[in-house]
Parts: sequence; structure tokens; C-alpha cells
Amino acid sequence: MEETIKIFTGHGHWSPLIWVAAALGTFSVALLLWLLGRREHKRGTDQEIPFLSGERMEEPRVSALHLYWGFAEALKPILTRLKTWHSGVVNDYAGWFLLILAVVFLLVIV
Amino acid sequence: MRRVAEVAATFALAFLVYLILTAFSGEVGLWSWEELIGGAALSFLVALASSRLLWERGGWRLLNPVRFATFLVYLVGPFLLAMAKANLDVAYRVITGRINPGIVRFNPGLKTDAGRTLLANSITLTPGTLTLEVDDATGDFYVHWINVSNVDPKPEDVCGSFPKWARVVAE
Amino acid sequence: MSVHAPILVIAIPLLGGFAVPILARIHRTVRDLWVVLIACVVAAGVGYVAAQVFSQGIWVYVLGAKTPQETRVSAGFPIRIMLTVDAMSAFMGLIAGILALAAFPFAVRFIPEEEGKTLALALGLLLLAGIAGMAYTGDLFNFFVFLEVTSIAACGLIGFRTWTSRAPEAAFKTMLLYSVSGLLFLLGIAFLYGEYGALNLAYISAQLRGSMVDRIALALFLSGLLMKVAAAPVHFWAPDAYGEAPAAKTLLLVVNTQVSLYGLWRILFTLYGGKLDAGVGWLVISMGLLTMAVAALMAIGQTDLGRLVAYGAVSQIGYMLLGVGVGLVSLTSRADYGLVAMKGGIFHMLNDALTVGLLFLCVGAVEWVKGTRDLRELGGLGHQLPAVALCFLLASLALAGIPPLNGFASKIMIYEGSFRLSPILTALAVLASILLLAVFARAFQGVFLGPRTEITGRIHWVFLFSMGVLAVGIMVLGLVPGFFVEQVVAPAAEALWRGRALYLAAILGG
Amino acid sequence: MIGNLPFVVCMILVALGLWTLVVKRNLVKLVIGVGLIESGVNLFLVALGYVQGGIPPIYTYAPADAPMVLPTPQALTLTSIVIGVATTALMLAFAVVIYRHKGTLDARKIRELRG
Amino acid sequence: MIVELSLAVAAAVLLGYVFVCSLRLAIGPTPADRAVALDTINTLVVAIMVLLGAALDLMIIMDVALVYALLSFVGTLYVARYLEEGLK
Amino acid sequence: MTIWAAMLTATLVMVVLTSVLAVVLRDLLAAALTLGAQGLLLALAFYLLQAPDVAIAQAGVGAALTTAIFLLAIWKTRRKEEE
Amino acid sequence: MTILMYVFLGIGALFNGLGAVALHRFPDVYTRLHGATKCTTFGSIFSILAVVVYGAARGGPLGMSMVIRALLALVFLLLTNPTGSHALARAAHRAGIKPFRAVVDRLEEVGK
Amino acid sequence: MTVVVRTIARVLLPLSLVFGGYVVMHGHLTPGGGFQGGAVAASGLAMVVVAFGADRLAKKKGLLSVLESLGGVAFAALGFLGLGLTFFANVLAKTGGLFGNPVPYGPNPGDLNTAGTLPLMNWAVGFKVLAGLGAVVLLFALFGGEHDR
Amino acid sequence: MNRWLAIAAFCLAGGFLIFGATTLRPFGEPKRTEMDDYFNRFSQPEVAANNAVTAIVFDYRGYDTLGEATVLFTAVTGVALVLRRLKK
Repeated sequence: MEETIKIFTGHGHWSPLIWVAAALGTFSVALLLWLLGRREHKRGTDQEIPFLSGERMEEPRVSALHLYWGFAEALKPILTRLKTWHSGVVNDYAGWFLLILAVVFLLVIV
Repeated sequence: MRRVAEVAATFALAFLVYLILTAFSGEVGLWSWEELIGGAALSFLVALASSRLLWERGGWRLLNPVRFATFLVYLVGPFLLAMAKANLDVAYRVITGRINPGIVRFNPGLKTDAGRTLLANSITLTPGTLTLEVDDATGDFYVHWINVSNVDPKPEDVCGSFPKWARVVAE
Repeated sequence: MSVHAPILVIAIPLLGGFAVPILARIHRTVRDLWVVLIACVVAAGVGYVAAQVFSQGIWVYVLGAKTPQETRVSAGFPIRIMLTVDAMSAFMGLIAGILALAAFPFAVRFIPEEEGKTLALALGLLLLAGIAGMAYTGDLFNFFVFLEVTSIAACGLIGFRTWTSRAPEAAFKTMLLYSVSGLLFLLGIAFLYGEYGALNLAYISAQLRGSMVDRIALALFLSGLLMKVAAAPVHFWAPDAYGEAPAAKTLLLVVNTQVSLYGLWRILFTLYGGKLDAGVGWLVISMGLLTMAVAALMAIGQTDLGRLVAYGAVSQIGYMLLGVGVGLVSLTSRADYGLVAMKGGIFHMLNDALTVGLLFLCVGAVEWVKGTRDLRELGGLGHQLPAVALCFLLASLALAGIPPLNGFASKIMIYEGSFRLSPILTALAVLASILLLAVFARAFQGVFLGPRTEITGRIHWVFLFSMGVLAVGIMVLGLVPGFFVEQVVAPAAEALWRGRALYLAAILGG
Repeated sequence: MIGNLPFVVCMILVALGLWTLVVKRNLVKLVIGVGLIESGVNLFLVALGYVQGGIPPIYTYAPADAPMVLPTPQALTLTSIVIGVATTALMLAFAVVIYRHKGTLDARKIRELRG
Repeated sequence: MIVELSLAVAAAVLLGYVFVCSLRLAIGPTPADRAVALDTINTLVVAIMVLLGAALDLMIIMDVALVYALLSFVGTLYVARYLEEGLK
Repeated sequence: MTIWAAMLTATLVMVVLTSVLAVVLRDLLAAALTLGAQGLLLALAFYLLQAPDVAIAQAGVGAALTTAIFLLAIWKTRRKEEE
Repeated sequence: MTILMYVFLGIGALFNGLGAVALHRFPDVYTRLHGATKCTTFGSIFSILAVVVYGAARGGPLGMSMVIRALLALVFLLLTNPTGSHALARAAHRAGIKPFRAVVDRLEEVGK
Repeated sequence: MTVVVRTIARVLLPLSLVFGGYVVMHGHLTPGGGFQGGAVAASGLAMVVVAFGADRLAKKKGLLSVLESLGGVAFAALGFLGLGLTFFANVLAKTGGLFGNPVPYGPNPGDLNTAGTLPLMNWAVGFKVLAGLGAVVLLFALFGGEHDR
Repeated sequence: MNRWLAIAAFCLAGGFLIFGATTLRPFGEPKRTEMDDYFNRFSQPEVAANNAVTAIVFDYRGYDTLGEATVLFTAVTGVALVLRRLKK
């Protein structure tokens, strides 16, 4: 039984059972918190309206596109560079392939 | 009935070609049994597939052996001669560069597809002329003539006795 | 009959694919049942082959010989094509079988009923056959032929949605790059043939001395296959292709990529094993790192759900490259941590197939009910599709490597192996994982959370069955990873890592 | 006698095809480029199989005791040619459909899928 | 022996003509000119193949010439069809 | 240098020449035509290399079918390469 | 027999060369077609006839098969060559290529 | 296309089909085989398409598709025929019956009745290639004709 | 993508390809021909076919040909799929 579950890695081993237990524990804590909050939640009142930073939001939810806005902003230089790489022009893709071909040739032969 | 005749005629043609291709393969005459059987089967398939197209516009006259013989005579006789002349003509024009081209129209009065085709191809291969267009309705030939001597020629001016031969062979 | 199992696994889907247009003329239900039946037969067949190979070692099957075991004629060298199924091939076949089981029932319901459905199903079967053929063959040219089968079938499937302008574009780009890579692969084969006059992988492998011609051939193989597996600077076709193919068939595209990866391992380890310098290993590692980083970063800005998941799928390729690359580096230095990393990389192929497959099925289901995949228009689907939402959550957590799921089980091995080589590798890999977690959390939030919205279609139970197959696979692999690692993954990894001598011996004898 | 000229010519063809892929913007031109690589590889395979003074590996009416060229590359090339025509047909079909949608064959304008 | 050699020489001469025609293929101002050059090359190559088949004393490889004679026509027809209808 | 080698060399040179033409010509119709010529010369090269099987396949595919498909595709799209 | 073959070969080479030169000497498509079609067909006929003579002189099944194939190639050429030229010429005219220095153009007048 | 081209195409279609069939049938004796013969015959089809217009063959599309499938199934089935020994084993060669004649070693004029399953495979592939390449040309020629933008 | 980088990469790759062609054995003198000698010698006794190429294509490497037929079928299916008529 022990062997069927554990993975023996280079150093030690890893058993999913512990992690399942941990996940269950976390989940139960979260459930508890949620249930605690639920007692004071009343439908149809202002509580259902999202309320962020003192502003009432027009859109009733945070759009997926607006998550990690700051993160994306911070990575902007890299992301723009990457976007220009993914130019959509098939010639560029072929050029990259040629580059890889040259690099592999250099690496393998020289 | 017509369908059967079509298939049979196509079969004969295809089989003939096949026999020519595989001659000298065995001891039944020039062929071996396998070749004959396989060739017959193949020719039958081909006949089924292509007979309708082949005989769509008639052309049964061409099956007449006399016409066939005439065609061969025509091929090695006047046609080859005209071709030789044509080539010398082209040689002359290549060397001197003397041309006087134009596109003329004439009506040889041929009715059938086969006759028109024969004449058109003969014209293309013979002195100074190149068929550009054959009018389906009227039978007019439009010919690119490298040395226009007459703007509205008679058929004889352009292609000599070919229309006669074409009529004998194909009409 | 069981002695012919390897070839039947390939030939039956081929026959099935040929027959699909005929059967479609009888009735479309017959066609659908036939397709599902073939997929089940293939799944059973690869299972049987895998069981046999794992218990009894390499299975050689010589095509066209008097007996299946007649590897060499009296002259002492192999002349016929032979299937050589070692543990790694069987493992690859197993992946294909599982995903076929999930993909074909889904596809039968998912693809709208029109003229193209018959053709798409036929192409799917042929793609499956090509994948099996690539996995099982032991002949270089045969590998190329089936590579082209998969290329062309995959591109036909990518171009399925001809009414959009995006799908033909993606298909054209993919086909162009695929055919170039295939042709360079063929050029490599030609070089080796010109030098050694043989095409059998094992026979050539025994002859290789690392001369200049060998190196040139290696470079051609490597660049061709790196393109086909979507490694980083040449991965551009992959998001287009994954994103634009019909969702059910994207699963097969994923397996197609992985079987190309298998081909890369086969070339590097079995054909050239032990005669490489470490540079190639470092190339593979660096391209793996680049792949995961670039794809994870690119996934941040995506607004199309399919394309986002596609970038996620591409980034997973990086982990496999990293894991096996570490193994490749350690092969020359004879360090045994390489085996751990390789086990991780190879295990990750299975995990990736399951998780990415499940993700794409979820994308397909979302598209089925909403008619769009744009993240800006989606939202609130969790209320109507709780099962799909759960599957998506499960798969994205597994993809990002959250502990009790299977993705972590393989990633931990990759991390440990690469940590011994250089901690920087591990740090980068973990960073990419975290980035992916963020990306998929966002995708989940955008698609499934939020207020309830209108939906236009209903989920069919077949969809849930297909997703269920993969979800159960994910959970089982997550909960009892040790069993699979010991019984399935470890033999496959060892077959590549040190199994070259056995592979050669199975064909060339003693 | 003529050295490795045929091999070099094949490689030139392959390189020409690659060059086409990089610089030419027209989709049909790109397909032509792939076709050039294809023909280079085919020629390479057949050239590999040539034996000095050989005859085709067919015994029907063959002159006695002449060396035969190697048959395997020819078989491989046959397969390769079929694959080439299949690839060409499929790519041209995609190009035609792309033109139907976009009204252009310029690769720089066909970049809806980017980023 | 000398007979075969003369056949081969004739084929080589025709190959030289093919080169001359391919110049027209290169410079031809209109596509029609190029098509004419291609047609000419087709005919020449058929002749070359027949001559070489005789020169090498291999009857079987003359099948290639037959195939070529038959098929070059199809290509020419496509070009012609394209020229006359594609430009409208 | 035997006559055979001379012919092979000439054919190969012409193959390269027509290939270059097929790449550089802006008129796609002309490019397809030169590609047809290239296929034809390639068939001749195969013929010279004693591979009649391959030569027949190349003749059938290169002379008729590839040209036909290319021309049909150009017909359905447009003839000139845009600049 | 051998002499005949040499003569045929010479004629074939001569006229084929004429055809090739004609491609460059003539000013427009139609005249080039004249030269090319006639000369190369004629030249090829003689080249092939040389092979026929060679095969007949050689004799045996091999030689006779050679003769048959050469003759078939000849037939195919005779069938296809003029037709191809005709199709090309017509297409060129329809594509709007004017004949060089034409004294008369009836086809244009009809408005085809 | 004019009457000249049509008439010649009418004559050349059976010729090319016969010739393609010849190449297929003699695949094991002379250069050629299933693919080459199929390509020759498919060129005949392409010639019909160009000379008479694609609409004429539009109805044959289904037939071609079925023929191709049948060719593929037949080829794979011939492979399965060898399963008594191995897949693709040439079980008919040198058994005496159909296609079972043995061949003496060395140059010989050739005999149609040899080579086991090879001729059958040639036929299967020939039909398949004929149908497949013909269908490709036909599909290209038909595209855009019947559906509007 | 930088144009000069592409040119450099092309020169490098093309140079290596041509270099590879020159390092290969001389043209016309294959080094190892065991397999092909076997085919040439035994295609008649084993397969009873005069044409060794066909013997290889359909017997020794018949499985490849199955793959090739699959490629063709796949391509035709793909073309039919891409050029199909869409229901409005």
C-alpha cells in the first residue's frame, strides 16, 4: 500500500495522502468562514452589490480581463516584446525555424 | 443498343492500344494468355468508363477501315511532304526574319468534329499557318498566317488540298 | 491473433478511417457507432500491448516476414520494416488510447451534422492511426511516413471550421511549418541512409560513430522535431492550431505533439544515445525553460479561452523538455538524478495529456452552450454547468501543479531532478507554474463565476462521460501516483535512459 | 567524375526553398518554396542510390551482368513524392479558402492570429 | 557501340536546345511566351527520353517518355485554359 | 567527363535555374509554369539517374497534376504577387 | 541502316535546333508558336524515327518493343502537339495579346 | 475549349486510361506501379475537367470518394490477408495459383502471372490514386462555382 | 524578426547543408549496400517480381506504402473538408 501511493523522488518521497488531508483541512476552514459570513448575508439588500474602495461599481462583477492589471503592467516591456515575436506572419515563423536550424547546426557540429 | 455499340467500339480501340503496347510478350501470336485476359478486362473497364464521352458527338465513320487506310496514306504522303515544306519555310523565316503575319478567316465547309479536328491539326503543322479558333456553329476557321498574301483567302490558298483529304477521311 | 496486436492497433483505425465515408452512406448512426467502436478497440489494443510489454519486455513484430519474430534474414541485418514496442512506445500508445476513448465519443456529439462531419471523423481515426504508428515503429522512414500522416490529418482537422477566417489561416501556417519540419527530418534520414545504407533504427544506432554525417543528420532531426513539438522559438503554430481546431479534436493534436516528443526522445536516446555531448541536452533544457516562460507569459494577455488554454498546453511541453533534457545531460555524466527527472518528464506527458485534454473538452462544452469563447462575453456559467466548472477547476489546478493532483506528482520529480543539476532551472520552472496558476484562476473566474447568464445549448451526457474519463484519470493519478510511477513510468524512463542496449539486442540479437 | 555535384545541387534546392519561405510574402509562393525543398530532398534520395554505370533495378529485358542502382531510395522517393503532392494540394486548398475570406494572399495581411 | 554513342550525343544536343528554350522561359515577356517555351521543352524532353532509352539499350525506361508525351498535354491545356479565362 | 555526366550536370544546372526562376518571378502564373518546367527537368534527372519508376511518378505528378492544381488555385485566387 | 539512322538523327537535331532558335528570333507569341510547334514536332519525329530504325536493326523482342514504344510516343506527340499549340494560340488571343504587325485580324473583328 | 481540343481529349481519355492501366498492371515487370498508373489515369480525368468543364464531372464526386475508400480498404485488406504469417506477408507468391508463378533469377522478359499479392495491391493503390488525385483536381475546379461568398 | 539575423541564419544553415553534402561519400559510390544488394538479389526468388522497386514498395516495405496511401487519403479528405460546401 505504501508503495502504491508514494513517489520516491531523488531526495525523499512525496505522498498525496498528506496533501489530501491538508486540502480537506483548508477546505473545511474555508467552508467554516463562508458559513460564518452566510449567517449575516441577506438576499435582496445592498449586500449583493459589489462595493470596492468606496465606489459603487457599474458592472456587477470584476471582469476577467481586469485581474492582474498591475501585474501585466509591470511585465509590459517583456510582454510587448513577446507580442511582437508572435507577429502572425508566417515568414517570421519560418525565419525563427531557420534560426533554430542554424543554432542547432552550430551546436552539434562545431 | 447504341450504348452497347459504344462500349464495344471503345473496347476494341482500347484493346488494340493495349495489344500494341504489350506486343512480343508471349507465344499466343505475339502475346501471352495473361496479357490477353488482363488486357481484355482492363479494356472493358476503360470502355465502361469512357465510351459515353468518346462517342458523344458521333464519329462512327472513322471505324471504317477504308477511311483508316486513307488516313495513313494521307499521313505519310501529302502531310509529311507539307510538313517538310513547312519546316523549310520556317527555317527560311528564322534566318531572314521576313514575316508578314495576320489572322485570316476561311470556311472549308467541314461539318463533323473529327474532320474539323483533323484539318485544324494539319493546318497547325503545315506551312506558315496556325489554327487559332474554330467556330462551332459556322465551321469558320480563324488562322494565323505568317505570310499573308490575300486578306480574304480561299481554303486552297491557306492549306492546299487538306480540306479535301479531311473530307475523304472523316466525313 | 494476439501475436499481431501491435500491428492491429495501427491497422484497424486505418481500415476504420478508410471505411468511414462508405459507412456514412449507409447511415450516420452506423458511422458514429463505428467510430466509437474503433476508438474502443484501439484503447483495448494499446492496453493489451502495454500489459504485455511491461511484463515481458520489448515486443518486436516484423512486417511481411514469415514469422513475426524474424528480425534478421540470413545475411544478418534487418531488411524489413519492424515494429519495436518497448516500454516507452507502449506508454505513448497508452496515452493515445486513453485520449481516443475520451475524444471520439465527444467528437461524435460535438461536431455539427453536415458534410464535413464524416470527413472530420475519418481524419480523426487516421490521426489516431498515425499516432499509434509513430509510437510503435522501429524504422526511421516509417516514422517519417506516419509523421506526415499525423501532420496532414491534424492540419485537415485544424482547418475544419472553414466558415471562419481564422481556422484556415491557422491550418495553413501549421501545415507549412509541419511540412518543412517533416522534410528536414526526411533529409536527415537520407543522410543516414547514404552513410549506412540502412533504415532500421536499431541497426543504424549500432553503426553510429559520431562522424560528421551523423552530426548533420542529428541537427536535421533535432530541428525538425523541435518544430513539431512546439518548443519555444518555433512554437508559434501551436496556439493557433490548438485554439482553432474543434475542441474534441484538439485532444488528438495534443497527443500528436507528444508523440513527436516521443520521437525526439527516441532519436536522442535510442538512436544517438551515449554518443552525444552535453550541448544537446542543454539545448533541450534551455528550449524547455524558454517554452514554459514564453507560453505562460503569453497566456496572461489572452482574451480567447481556447487560445489561453492552448498557451497553457504549450507551456507544459516545456516541463517535459526540461525533465528529459536533464536526463539527457546526466546521461553523459552518468549521474542518477537524471533518471528521476526523466521519470518526471515522462510521467508529465501522461498528466499533461489528461489535464490539457480535459481543459479542451471544457472549452468545447463552454463553446457548445454559449457559442463563443471570448472571455469578455463569457461569465456565470458555474450556475448552469457545475460539472464542467468542477472539471475545469480540477484540470487547471492539476495543470498548475497544485499538490494533491497529478500535475504536482510529475512536476515534483522534474523539480528534484533539475535541482540537482542547477537550482536556477527549478526556480524558473516553479515561477512558470505559479504564473500558470494565476492565468487559470483568472480564466476560471472569467468563465464560471459571476452572475447567471443565458445559455443557448444543453450539455449532452456524452460530453460528461468524456470529461469524466479524463477527470477520473487525473484524480486517480493524483491519489496513487506511486503505483503508476513504479509500474508504468519507471520502465518507460529506463527504456530510454539505459535501455538502448536492450533495444538493439532485441533486433540485432545478442 | 563530377564529384558531389548532385548532392550539392540538392542542398542548393533545399536552401532555396528555405529562403523562399523566409522572404516571399505570397502564400502560393510559400507553397512553391515547400515544393522546392521537396524536390531537393527527392533528388537527394535518388542521387544517393545511384551506382556508377548502373542500370535500373528491373530484370525485364535487362542487359546481363550490369550493376544495378540501389532500389531502396527509389522506393522511398516514390513515397516522398506522394506525400509532397498531398501536402501541396492541402496547402493550396487552405490558401484558396483564406483568399475567399480575406481577399488577399499577402502573408503580412493574414495575421488575425497573433499575440 | 558507336551507334549508341551517337544516339546519346543527339540527346545531349537536344538537351542543349532545352537550355536555349529555358532562356525564353526566363525572359518571356508574357506568360504565353513562357507557355510556348514550356511546350517546346516538353516535346524536346520526350525526344531526349526516347533517344536515351535507345542509347542505354533499355527498352523499359522508354515508358517514361510515353507517359510524358501523354501528360505534358494536360499541363499545356491547363495553362491555355487559365490564360483564356483567368484574365477576364 | 563522359557524355552521361555532362547531361546530368546540365540537367541539374537547369533544375536549379528553373527553381530560381520559380522563386523570383512575381507573376504567379509564370512561377507555376517554371515550376512545371522544373518538375519536368527533375523527371529527366531521375531518368538519367536510372530511376524510371520515380521518373514516371514525377512526370505524372509534376507535369500534369501539380501544374493543374497550382493553376486552379491561382485561378481561384489572384495572379499577381502583391508588393 | 546505320546511315539512315544518322541521317534521321541529323535532321532531327537540325530542326529541333531551328525550333529552339525560332523561339528567340520571332517577335511575338504566334510566330514563336509557328516555329516551335512545327520544327520541334518535325525534329522529334525524325529523332524518334532514328530510334525506330535503331530498334528495327537491333531486332528481337527488345528491339521491336523499342520500335513500338517509339512509334507510340510519336503518335502521342502528333496528337497532342498541334492541339496544345492551338489551345495556347487561342488562349493568347483571348487573353488580349495582339499579333505583331498584323496586316489583318479577322478574329478581332468578329469580337471573340 | 474548342472542338479541336475536345475531340482530341475524347480520344486521349481512353488512351490515358489504358496506358495508366498498363502501367498499373505491369508494375512488377516494368517501371511503374499503382501510384504511377493512377497518376496517369488521374491526369486523364484532369484533362476531361479542363476540356469539358468541371460541372460535367460534378456528379461523379461521390463515386470518386467511394472508389477511393474502396481502394484504401482493399489495400489494407490485402495487408490483412497475410495475417496467417504476418501483416503484409506475400502469401500468394510462388504458390502456383493466381499470381503464383515463380520467376527464374536474372534478366528475363517477364510474366504477368507472378509476384503474389503485388498486382492486386497495385490495382488497389491504382484505383485509390486515380480516385484521390482526380477528386482533388475536381474539388479545386468546382470550388467557388456553386457557392457564393 | 530582424532581417539581418534571418540572412545570417540562412547563410549559416545553407552553408552547413552544402558542407554536409560535400562530406558525404562520393556520388555514385555507395559505401554500404548490404540491404540494397539483398533486395536486388532476392526480389526475384522471394517475391517473384522483376521490378525490385515495386518489390520493395509493396512487399519489403509494404507497410510504408500503406502509410503513403493513408497520406493520400488523408490529403484528399482534408481537401474535401476544406473545400466543402457549407450549409447556409
